[in-house]
Amino acid sequence: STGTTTSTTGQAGTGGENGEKAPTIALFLPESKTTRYESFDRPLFEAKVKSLCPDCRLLYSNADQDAAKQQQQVEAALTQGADVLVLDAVDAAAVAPLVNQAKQKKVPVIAYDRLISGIGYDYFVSFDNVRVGEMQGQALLDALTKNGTAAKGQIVMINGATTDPSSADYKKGAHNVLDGKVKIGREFDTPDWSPDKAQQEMEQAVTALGRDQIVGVLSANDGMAGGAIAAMKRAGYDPTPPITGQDAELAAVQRILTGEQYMTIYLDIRSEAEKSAELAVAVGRGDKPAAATTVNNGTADIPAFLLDPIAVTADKVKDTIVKDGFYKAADICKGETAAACAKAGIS
Amino acid sequence: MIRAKDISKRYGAVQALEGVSLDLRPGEVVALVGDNGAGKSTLVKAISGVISPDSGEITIDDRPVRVGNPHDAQAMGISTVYQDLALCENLDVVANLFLGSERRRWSVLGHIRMERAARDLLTQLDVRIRDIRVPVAMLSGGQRQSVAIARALIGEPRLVILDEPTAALGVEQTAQVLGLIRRLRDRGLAVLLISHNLADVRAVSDRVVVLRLGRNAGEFRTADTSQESIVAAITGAAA
Amino acid sequence: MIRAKDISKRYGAVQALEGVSLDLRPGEVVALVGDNGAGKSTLVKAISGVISPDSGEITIDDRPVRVGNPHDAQAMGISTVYQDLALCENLDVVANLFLGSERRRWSVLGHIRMERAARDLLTQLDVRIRDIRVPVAMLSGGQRQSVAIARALIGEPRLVILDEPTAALGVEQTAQVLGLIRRLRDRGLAVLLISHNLADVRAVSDRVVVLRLGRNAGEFRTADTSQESIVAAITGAAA
Amino acid sequence: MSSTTVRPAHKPYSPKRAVERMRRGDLGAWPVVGGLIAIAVVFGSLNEHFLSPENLTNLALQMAATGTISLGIIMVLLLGEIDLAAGSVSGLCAVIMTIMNVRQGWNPLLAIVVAVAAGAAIGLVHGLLFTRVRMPSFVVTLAGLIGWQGLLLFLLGERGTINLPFDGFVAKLSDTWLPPWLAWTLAVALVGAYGGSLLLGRRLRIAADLPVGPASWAVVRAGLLAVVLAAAVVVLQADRGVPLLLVIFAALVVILDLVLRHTAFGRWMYAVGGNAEAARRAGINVTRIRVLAFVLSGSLAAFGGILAASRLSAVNQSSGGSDMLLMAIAAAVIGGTSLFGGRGRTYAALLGILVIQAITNGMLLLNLDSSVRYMVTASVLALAVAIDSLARRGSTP
Amino acid sequence: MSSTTVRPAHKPYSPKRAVERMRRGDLGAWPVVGGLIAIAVVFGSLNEHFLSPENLTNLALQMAATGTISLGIIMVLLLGEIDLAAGSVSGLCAVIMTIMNVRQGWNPLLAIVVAVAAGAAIGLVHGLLFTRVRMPSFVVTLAGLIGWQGLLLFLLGERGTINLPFDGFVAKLSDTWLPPWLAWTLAVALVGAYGGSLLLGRRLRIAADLPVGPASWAVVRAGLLAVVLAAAVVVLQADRGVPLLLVIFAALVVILDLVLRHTAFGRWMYAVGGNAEAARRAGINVTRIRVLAFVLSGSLAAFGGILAASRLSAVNQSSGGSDMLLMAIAAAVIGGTSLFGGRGRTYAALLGILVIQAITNGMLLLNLDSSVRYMVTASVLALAVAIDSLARRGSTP
Ligand SMILES: Nc1ncnc2c1ncn2[C@@H]1O[C@H](COP(=O)(O)OP(=O)(O)OP(=O)(O)O)[C@@H](O)[C@H]1O
Ligand SMILES: Nc1ncnc2c1ncn2[C@@H]1O[C@H](COP(=O)(O)OP(=O)(O)OP(=O)(O)O)[C@@H](O)[C@H]1O
Ligand SMILES: [Mg+2]
Ligand SMILES: [Mg+2]
Repeated sequence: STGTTTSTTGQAGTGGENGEKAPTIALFLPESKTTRYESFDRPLFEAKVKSLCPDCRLLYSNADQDAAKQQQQVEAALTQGADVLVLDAVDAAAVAPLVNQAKQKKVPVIAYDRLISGIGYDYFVSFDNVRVGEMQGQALLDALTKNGTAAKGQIVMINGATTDPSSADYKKGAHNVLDGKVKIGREFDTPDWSPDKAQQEMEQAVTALGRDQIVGVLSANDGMAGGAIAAMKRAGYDPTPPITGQDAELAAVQRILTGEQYMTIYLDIRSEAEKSAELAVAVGRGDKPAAATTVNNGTADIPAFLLDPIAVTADKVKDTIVKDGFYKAADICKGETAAACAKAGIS
Repeated sequence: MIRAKDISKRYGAVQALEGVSLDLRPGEVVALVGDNGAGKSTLVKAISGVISPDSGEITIDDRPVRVGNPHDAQAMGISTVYQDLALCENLDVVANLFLGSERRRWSVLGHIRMERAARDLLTQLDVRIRDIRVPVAMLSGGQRQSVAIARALIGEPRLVILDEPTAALGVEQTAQVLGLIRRLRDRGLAVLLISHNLADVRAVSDRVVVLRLGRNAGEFRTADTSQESIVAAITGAAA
Repeated sequence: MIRAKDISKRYGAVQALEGVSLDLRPGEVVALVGDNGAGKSTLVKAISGVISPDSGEITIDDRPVRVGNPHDAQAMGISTVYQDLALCENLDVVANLFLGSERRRWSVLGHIRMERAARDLLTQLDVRIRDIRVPVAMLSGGQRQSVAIARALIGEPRLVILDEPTAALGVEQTAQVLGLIRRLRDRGLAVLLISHNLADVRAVSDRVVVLRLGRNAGEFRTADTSQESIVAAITGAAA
Repeated sequence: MSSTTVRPAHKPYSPKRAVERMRRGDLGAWPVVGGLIAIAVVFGSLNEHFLSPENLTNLALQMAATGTISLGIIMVLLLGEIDLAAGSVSGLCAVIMTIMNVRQGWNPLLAIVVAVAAGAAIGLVHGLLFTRVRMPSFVVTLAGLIGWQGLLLFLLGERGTINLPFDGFVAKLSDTWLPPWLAWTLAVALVGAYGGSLLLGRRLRIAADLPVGPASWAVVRAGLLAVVLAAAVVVLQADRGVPLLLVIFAALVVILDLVLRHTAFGRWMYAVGGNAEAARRAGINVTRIRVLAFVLSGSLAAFGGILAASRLSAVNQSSGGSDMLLMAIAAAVIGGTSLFGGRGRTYAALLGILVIQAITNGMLLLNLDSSVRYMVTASVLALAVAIDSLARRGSTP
Repeated sequence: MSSTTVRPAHKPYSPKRAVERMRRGDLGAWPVVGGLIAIAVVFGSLNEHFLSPENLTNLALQMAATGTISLGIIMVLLLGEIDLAAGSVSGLCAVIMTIMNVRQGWNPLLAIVVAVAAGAAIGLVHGLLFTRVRMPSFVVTLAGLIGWQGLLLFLLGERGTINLPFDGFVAKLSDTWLPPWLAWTLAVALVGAYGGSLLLGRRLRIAADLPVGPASWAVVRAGLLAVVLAAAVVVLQADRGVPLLLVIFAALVVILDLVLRHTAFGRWMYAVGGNAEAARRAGINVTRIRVLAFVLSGSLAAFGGILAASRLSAVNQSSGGSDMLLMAIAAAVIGGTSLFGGRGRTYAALLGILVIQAITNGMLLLNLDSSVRYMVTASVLALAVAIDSLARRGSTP
């Protein structure tokens, strides 16, 4: 990729040709099957934009994990005269031609959450996916060390769908930490991130490795963690060995409090969404805010705002998720979680 | 008495029936004859509710009735052997015979009662099928025809319609069917027989109705009429 | 001369054919008769490659030939009208007539040539179909039978097999088909006719072969034999 | 599927008939059973855990939900139609049940009944669109596949996953095990009922002067059933016991089979599937049969979805999604149900799902790369059915 | 689909025939066209951009890939069989093409040819398993669906996505626009050829003493075509021009339609689909026709996959996945192809994909929640087909 860095990203300012008119901001999210996009990213982003710029027009599309559909959605947005694209790519590389199309129309592009590769563009706002995997691995490793089981047994790794590019990053991060430190007895890629499939994978791992051999589970997200926990509970584990997750689903937070799940990765989606919203409004109005850092995507250095993921274990729920208002204490502490809430000091 | 009045039916460009009427009386065998494509089968389908005619009405004992579907016709005691047979080839002989009027108690099928009755009926009709538990798809042409005829006698019909029943039958079976038609008449049923075999028609029918190009083309008392005049009516040579 | 020798065929428990032999000579009409389920259609299917018999062989001019599928049979000039017709109901009359032997040039169909030829052939057979461009599904029973018969005359057959060809036909059409059979014989073709109508059989055949329960049960020169002795052979009363 | 082969919709009545059927190549379920044995041998020799009681118990649990959905699909396939919406409906109804139970705090049984009723109502809608509006069932249920999925997402709303409490009634469904005495009583009762009905039928046939096979044959068949059941109970007792889930699924299979073979409704299903026009002319209300088949399919899908939710102790946005639908259809087809209607039995669901889940289960034990897993799954699937097809092949005339 | 309705596989030859067909309720493509107009009116009034030249151009581009796959599926549906593997095959072949072109640096045209040949080979395998081993096509292609997906993942390996250069030949395929003179020349040539063939056919029929319709009818039909083509060119020229992709897809539709209607092969396809046994008895090599249909389906799937890759300028693990297969089958069915074989035309792919993509495209413009979008898509899909079904309904006897 030598020399291609010259294709600069400097057209950011041109997005605001029609500076007087309130800009139209288009947000593209990749899927609707996990909770975060529809219930957090989108409302948080929209709320922030509305508060910063009440007249801005917002376009929203969700690609249902289909790169071709996202392509159509971007085309539709350009047709409708979008002034800024905030793009969470289904496929990191496949959207490059769309970015190209936008550049030709002088519409600035902000890569949201996932890095877009193969072309230069204006901004990148995200968490670090490899870092997520590393934090999951580290948390699991810490728990094993605490239990004194790290050397005594094996762990099971339940990765996400091979068809999802970010799952390769999580996997890589986790391996960075775990390899050589603990024996990975079984490792599965789970089609569609399906909890049902994760459950069956876990059942088979238990059968293949033996019940007392398994000392921990690295699950790439909370949904699959739920499946793995169901499998282990049915197989008679009590308590369940430490198991990781991601997304901070409500159901997972409750499990963490009751001790069924060890941790989840809480991506502070609020700051990510709000940062992007600010950026989008600014860019839409023709400004060109300076970025803290840059990320090289193989083609160009992209000005970037990188946010840190947060590992949440039972003792941290109060200070992160509850404090941020990500969930209300009342929602978390329903029914049987109430007691656990009290123990964790949440009310 | 069952009467079809002024029945018309059009299929796309083909006017299959145009104002055809037909009377059927208990204890009488009526033969319906006519050239290929004259509309005989179409008339039969209209009477037995398989198709709904474009116009015309059907009356039973002078009360107009609605024959919207084959179920209605059956409820009125009209039982039909279709030219294109209409058997379920995946079912066995017994199942086909009792289809739609299964012997059952609390909706549980009486397999044994039905098999017994089926065997009796087939023996009575002199039908030889080596194994009545195989799917109908495996029977010979004549055997299927026999099954279809036997079907029409299940239940208590008041009118039996037979569309070319003997077309595929052997000598003996044909004789049996003709004998059967006479017995049905003697039991006071109305019988409508469609056949191209004028010898058979003359042998069993009391009255002959001729269709030609979808219209009534003559009606004769069989006993008083020569074969030649029937043929003339069929071919239109009479006109 | 086409000869079927010692043909046997078993369907599950039913021995449909057991060592049946049959000779067919050019310029001769052979009638194959027998009760329902006697195995006539099965024999026809074996000769025309639709089924492969369990044992037995077929020879043409004393050379054994393999008739593995209907295509082989056609290549040898055997052309068959099946009792169960075997038409493609979604295709129109012209397409059905020429199915498998389409007139074409560089594999492009000659629609117009075929339609012309079809109209001529149907007129010659006195078949009246009001519109030959509708799918066969819309024809009457007799019209379909006529189409199937006409099909067998496309191409240049040396043996024409007709399995109950006149079953659904009107008076005139039946006469036409019988006339046609005679004309085929006069042109030097071999003809095998299956029919339950002994009057027709006697009218056109030179020789009668009787099957009974899957075996040969007699062979007669038509001219020298009374109807009664044929019936006796069919029913087994002779034995 | 060559159009010359028509196989009967019904069952052997005597050993003579069984032998005849063998001769004409209609081997019934035997080739699939052969395929299963092959799968067992191969995976069993590659991994010593495959045939362990623990794993076989897991297999039994893994079958039930998709198997139940497959049963519903068989109802529709018997008519020569298709139900693509079964997966979505199962997910949607599981979500309805969970919301009623967990969020609204309804009694779990009531919630289940309501959810199954919702499935039936959805089936009714499909059936009416198919029969009244005469839309192809493929399109109706394709629209259902998309639309009910949308409703599911809508109902789940913001939160995504909803957990079912592990010790709640619903979750317990898949974590209940028959006590040994009950398992054995059930097995004995089943064998008794089966043998008894065979002998009674034989007695009645003799009384009606109908041909019968030798009495020994009835004994042999009952004995075979006894052996199979006893083996199953022994193996499952060696682990946690006979799972309630398996009993529920097996009961559904048996009951639906009895309904199909011994009631007028069942007979009419086969008739409509074999030749709808002939059935209509026989005075059968074809519309009603068709609508009922879709209602059954919807209800069974709903129930299957509930079983799946019970096993996962949760519902989420991917409930009823992924390849559940395809697996349910494949199970029916592998078990021998014709896609062209009029042929098949409910045991197809049992055998077919056993084949599919045994493959999945074995592949996971072997811990292969997911790309390799896909390829091997496909090959084993193809092979299992090829055995069946080749066995049948000798038969066609 | 009531078994009493059999619709002809062929086309009107005269206005008289067209009127007859209308009378017997066989409205051909008209109800679908009606549905399309309804969709255009509804979405057009809800969003002013829907009918803009830019959006219609996008629509044209969005149709081509899935439409091409749908064409292949029609080939198999005509035989009354199914191809569930088309999606996976399209993805796999696109990956093969990309690897050859990008990683191995082959000439792009050669890579395309190799990839399409691979698709044909896969189709051959499916066809042979179906005809020789006599496995149901559903199972063969289901195994294909899983297995070829596995091979795709295997070939892509760790890296996942491979980009195709934007200015490379393959990517340019979907970014090339006909110059106005060429677009107009093509349109005129098409209308000329069509009108000419109509008049020539009429002349020949008169010469052969066969019945013909009035000459004015031929003129009206050619005129209609001229209006449609001119409108399309004018609208597309208002944006970027007529896309090459659309021309390729349309050419495939027209050529395959001519093959189906005017060659012996095409005739035999319909015959095998209508009654395979009758076709066999007519001496047609049924096995060969079936294998060829699967080969065609595989090749068209491969080509469709290449078009999709060209539009995306990349291939990845989900190439050919998602709902592409279902949409391709749905397009064929919505366009009027029967799932039971023997009935349908290639224009079904064009009309059906237009309906589906217009819905998707319109929904995206409206900017709704994805749960609502699913539900609305389902409703619109159902409605579009319901119009068609209700229009046909009047006809059945
Ligand atoms: N496909 C099949 N499978 C099983 N049995 C069959 C099959 N076809 C025919 N049979 C059996 O073979 C026997 C002979 O049948 P075939 O059709 O040859 O009789 P046929 O002489 O033509 O009778 P018909 O005069 O009634 O047409 C019958 O008993 C029939 O049941
Ligand atoms: N479903 C249909 N669609 C279109 N036309 C039909 C249909 N059924 C019958 N016809 C036409 O109606 C006319 C009368 O057919 P019908 O079957 O009543 O004749 P038929 O008198 O029974 O003749 P046959 O003696 O040959 O059985 C024929 O010209 C036929 O082509
Ligand atoms: Mg008739
Ligand atoms: Mg016969």
